[in-house]
Amino acid sequence: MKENIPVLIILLPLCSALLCLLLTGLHKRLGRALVVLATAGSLVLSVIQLRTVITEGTIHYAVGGYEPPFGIELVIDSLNALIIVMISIIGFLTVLFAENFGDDRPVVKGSANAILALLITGLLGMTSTGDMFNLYVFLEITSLSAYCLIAMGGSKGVVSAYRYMLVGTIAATFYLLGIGILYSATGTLNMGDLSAILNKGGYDDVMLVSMSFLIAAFGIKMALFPFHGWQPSAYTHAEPGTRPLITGVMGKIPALAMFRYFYCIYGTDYIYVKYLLILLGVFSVFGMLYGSLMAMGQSDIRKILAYSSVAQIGYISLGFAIGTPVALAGSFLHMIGHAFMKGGLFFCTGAIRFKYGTVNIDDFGRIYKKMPLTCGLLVVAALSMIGIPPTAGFFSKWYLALGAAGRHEWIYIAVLVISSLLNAVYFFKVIEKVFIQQDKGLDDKWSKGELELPLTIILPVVVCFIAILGIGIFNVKLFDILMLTLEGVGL
Amino acid sequence: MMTTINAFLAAKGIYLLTLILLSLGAAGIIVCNNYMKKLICMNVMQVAVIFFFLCFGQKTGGTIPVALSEVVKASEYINPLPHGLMLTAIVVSLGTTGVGLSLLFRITEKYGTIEEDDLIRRENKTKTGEKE
Amino acid sequence: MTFITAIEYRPLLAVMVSLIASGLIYVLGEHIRPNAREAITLIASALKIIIVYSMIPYVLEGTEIHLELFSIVKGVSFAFNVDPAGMVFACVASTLWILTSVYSIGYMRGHGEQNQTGYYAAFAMCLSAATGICFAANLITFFIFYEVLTVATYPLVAHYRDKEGTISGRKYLAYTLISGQIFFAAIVIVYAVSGTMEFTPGGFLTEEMLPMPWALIVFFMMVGAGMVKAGVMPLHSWLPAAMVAPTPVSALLHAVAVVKAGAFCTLRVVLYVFGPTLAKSCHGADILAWMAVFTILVSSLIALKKTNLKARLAFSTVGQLSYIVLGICILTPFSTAGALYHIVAHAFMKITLFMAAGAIFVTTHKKDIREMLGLGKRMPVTMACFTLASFGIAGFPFFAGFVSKANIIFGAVAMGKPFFVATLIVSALLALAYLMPVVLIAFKKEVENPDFAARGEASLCMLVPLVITAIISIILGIAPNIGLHLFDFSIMAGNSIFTPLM
Amino acid sequence: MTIIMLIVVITVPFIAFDVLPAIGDPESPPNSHVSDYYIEHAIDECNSPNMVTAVIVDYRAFDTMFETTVMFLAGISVVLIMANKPRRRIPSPGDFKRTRNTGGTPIYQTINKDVMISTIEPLILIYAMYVLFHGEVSLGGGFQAGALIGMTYLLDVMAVKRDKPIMNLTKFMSAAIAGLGPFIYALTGIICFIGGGLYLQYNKLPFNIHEAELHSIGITAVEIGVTIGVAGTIITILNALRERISFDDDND
Repeated sequence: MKENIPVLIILLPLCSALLCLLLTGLHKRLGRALVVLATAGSLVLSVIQLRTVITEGTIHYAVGGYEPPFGIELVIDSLNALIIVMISIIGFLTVLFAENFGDDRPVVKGSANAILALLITGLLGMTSTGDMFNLYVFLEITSLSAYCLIAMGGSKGVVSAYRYMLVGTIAATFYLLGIGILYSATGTLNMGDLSAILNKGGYDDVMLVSMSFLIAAFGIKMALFPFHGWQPSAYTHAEPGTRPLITGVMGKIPALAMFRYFYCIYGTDYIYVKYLLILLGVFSVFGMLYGSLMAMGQSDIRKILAYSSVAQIGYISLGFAIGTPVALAGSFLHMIGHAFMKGGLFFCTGAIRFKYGTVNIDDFGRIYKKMPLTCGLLVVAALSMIGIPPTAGFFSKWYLALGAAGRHEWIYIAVLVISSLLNAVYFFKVIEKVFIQQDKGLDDKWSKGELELPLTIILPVVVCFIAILGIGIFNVKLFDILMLTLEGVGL
Repeated sequence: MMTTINAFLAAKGIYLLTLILLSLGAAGIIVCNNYMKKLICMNVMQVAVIFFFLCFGQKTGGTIPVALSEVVKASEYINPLPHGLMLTAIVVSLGTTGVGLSLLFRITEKYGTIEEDDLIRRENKTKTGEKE
Repeated sequence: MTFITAIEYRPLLAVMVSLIASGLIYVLGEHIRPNAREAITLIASALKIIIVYSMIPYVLEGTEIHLELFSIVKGVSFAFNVDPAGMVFACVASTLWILTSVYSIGYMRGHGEQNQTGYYAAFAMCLSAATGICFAANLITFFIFYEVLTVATYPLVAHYRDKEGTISGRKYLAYTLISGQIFFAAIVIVYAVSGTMEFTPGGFLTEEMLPMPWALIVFFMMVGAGMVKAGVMPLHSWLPAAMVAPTPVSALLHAVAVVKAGAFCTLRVVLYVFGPTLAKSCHGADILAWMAVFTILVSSLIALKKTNLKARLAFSTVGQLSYIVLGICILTPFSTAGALYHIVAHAFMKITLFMAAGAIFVTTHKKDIREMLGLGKRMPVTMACFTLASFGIAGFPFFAGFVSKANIIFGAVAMGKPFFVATLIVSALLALAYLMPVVLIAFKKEVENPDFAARGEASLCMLVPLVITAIISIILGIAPNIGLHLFDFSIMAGNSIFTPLM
Repeated sequence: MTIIMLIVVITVPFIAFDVLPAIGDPESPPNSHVSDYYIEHAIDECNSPNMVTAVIVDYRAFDTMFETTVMFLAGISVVLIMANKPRRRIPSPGDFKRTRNTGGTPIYQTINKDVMISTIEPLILIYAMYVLFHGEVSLGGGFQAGALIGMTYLLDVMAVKRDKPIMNLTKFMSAAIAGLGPFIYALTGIICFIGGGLYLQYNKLPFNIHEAELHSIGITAVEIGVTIGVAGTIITILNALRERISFDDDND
């Protein structure tokens, strides 16, 4: 059974999603219990898988028993395994968290849980697959479930979901075009095989053409700066319970896929790599500045966080633009760290909304007295976003800056500094509201029991809190794991 | 000259057609003001890509990929892979269109319009309305 | 159990004690009674003082106390190293924490302050960070604690949660975060060119690693962080603005943790990262020294004009901190020892002054110097302590300030910098000029102020620490080495830096 | 905008078309690298003369599983999106109903649709079964069969007037069935684990028959799953439109 772990991790949430409605019909809570169990199971399995990958090296899993260029292959290297653990954790927490939101009709509840599990499935699949077309299918599963989850957030959510759907379909179409061109030139769909063929040389033009489509496709999906138009309103109006997963993880996995294409498949030997790096660098620099500047002007905390995501995605692609193994590790560290920070911030937002029904930061006056844990996470996550040690955000920034210094890209260091300061401006605005502003005397919608919130909200909050500090302090462990894969990749 | 163009069109002309289809779709999504039209243009784009993929399945001298005899020679059948892939792509585009249409349904119910500029105006109206 | 007994773990324990206290106070917070909160603070500070003092004999013998915990970033450990320079600062911080804690109990109760949970938690966190700064063995560990200190001080500055507090909080953050981020960029560059971050007496950067224009730029990128916290002009303006905070906070800011951390940062950067040779050859030290001189003179002149007692003291701090910076930048063993000792001397003297100002404010609600006519009648003990500390600030012999200033002057003479000597003497006179009027007004005989007719000191909680610090600042002046051997440590630090160069 | 598009349309061919293979070239990479293997081994390995079926439900069965899941996903997405019917509506300037075409309902006298449709339905279902079980041999497959079955239900519900419908699925039931289809698919793969195989490795199904037969069994089981999934989804979408509840979810 052990060799089947890679596929089981994807299958567990999938099967739970497929059976969720049926079980909800049998008993109201059964479907949800199944989804929770399945995501927990896939979390456990992903940890086991990570251990296996570290000790025994990359796992190649040929689905159906067909050898790679002919069948579909799942490839789990240490990088994938780590990201899968991250997705499983946030997914599990979000499934717990989502219980507290949405309406209670069985069909809606069951479908919503199913869609959430499918989103997790899609993300897990996108991460672990080693086949170009399979990636497209998972991309579409992710997108479709995201459209639906965003549409569930009221009428404005519907409009943002529709806009996202148009843009997202363009992205998927571009992705298909890109892999179509690659397929036409090489005749294979397997990533490893493709990489071997492309690196024989003579495919520079193919790579250029497909690269331009792939940048557009992944750029749109991960909300990289000039393609980010759909993102703020979609993140703002998404279904509150599932927002942590959508905001925290959904933008990262296309970035991982982008890394796969540009570094693992294309390599760095072809002649256009220079332009790729410059292009990515320009996008990310402007994204970091633009996102932070836009976030400064907002008063809805969801909008602040959404725009800050544009900036934070810029950090990740900045690592790709620098391209040394250290910088790449920095960008993946940021990917993992940011999932917990942004997820955590949205857990906080959701918790505050759950308790007080407000999302406007002007109403946040001194809620720290009533929700110390939530506000503690809010502060730690905000500091991590700014990059104050010893939180996760600082160390990813450190590796990015170190990589930039290694390639003498001083301007990137300057941009990192400026962007952190801009982040500081709006995050301290939030902190100031939470801790300093006068109490607005909001009425408490949930005041049973000893705890400040239900356990299903407290658990995610506490886990994110620990994770942000833990990733920060023990970042070298993660760095070593990442380096198992990244050594030799990049410039 | 003409023979060059003829040869080019014979070999690659179909790509030109799919490219035009794709550009029409993309232009439509950007230019159209009506959300329904945008959705149709989106479909046009997807169809263009499906055509594009199917181009690779063509093989001179090949027939449909259903084995007619026990002995199978690769040169006698066209490439089955793009067809298989595009079946998936079609289903996905079907799903996307379905979701898109239901979203449009909701938008129409709520805002009474699917024209983009009208919609933006009404969205802003509700925003100010809520603040009061 | 080795964790507790082994000498290597003491620095970590010293940091953790107050960190745990801070966490406890924040989490338990509103659920426990004020007494419990204060008890936690006091127990933690007592433990901390024991831990820090227990390391003194080892450092005095020259034993290495070095602890490498784990890699904090690839290639660099999270490491503590107890050296004499750090020990000086740690002793001051831990000693003053317990006194300030006792004082703030009195102040907070006497004044009926709000938000005490946040106050005590942030205070403990600040001390934790300050201890970490003392014992950090490399730049990254140092930077971590430095930024923690920055953030932990913010709630203290903005303690009153009113408009003024918010604005000064923002100002404080703007200055410290910008300088901190620039410091971060500089650390990255230093690590990229040198491949190490361990603090080494005498510095680890060489001219080959950083050619000339870069050396100066990186020097100021790094020193900038120290300059901001130490309030060297023109980066000082957050410091007077932070005066809106409650007085114990001001005492902490000005005497114990924050500004001293800035001065200590300058020390580490100039002497342990760049080293005297490179600091001199890139002209960074010279420029910094002249900036310090400018600050000393200008801030004293500004202090003369201020009528708010705390503002006057704030500008006095700006000036006094520049003594330390100047002492570091003269680059001789004597001046370095003097600068280090001035951390001690100034801490005790300035905290006495601030505590006195706080005591006056709590008892009589007077902030303005002009309203303090005849105050000596009402609060003779407080004002006596204030007078003693004023003499110390001015650098009278047999006061702590004298020892440090004399050493800095020795250094300046040895380097042949008469202008620096003149500056120090002039500033001593200026210090007299801005502190003596307070004393003279308070003790003016012929005036009868109806506000101060009855005799009434502040509560014992406030008075006792005040008296203790005043007495210590005299003792340290007469016998600089008594008890904690702080002067020895200063000399040892100075020698360790400059001996390899001789 | 148009000009930019024109420029793109005119310039891209010169750059991009060089890299694309000529149409119908038997030597081009897509026609030679992997596809030859599929064509030549489909019968031996998968026991399926229809190579497209062999590719989609055997070589790349993992894709198809998620493709079926996409159907299910689309179905329940429509359910979720259409579950709520907003109560308040932003007033529109004109009255909609007035502009609607009211030309009268067309009346077809030639055919009695109740009788005709009732007659055709069983035939369609039989054809669907043929398409389903014959998919691996000739043209056809699960999607088509599922679509046929779903359409039959639609036809029955929408066109035929009956006092008591033959089969009445609620939104909930149909969605659950739509999920069951892909689950059968996934289960087929999981059963392969028991025989010690990898996921969807049909020749390791735990039945004691010839490998080629096992492949046939696997493909058929998977096709049944696809059929149920697709039929269920189509019915779900119909039901989602029929059973809407007025419920305002605009909470912000």
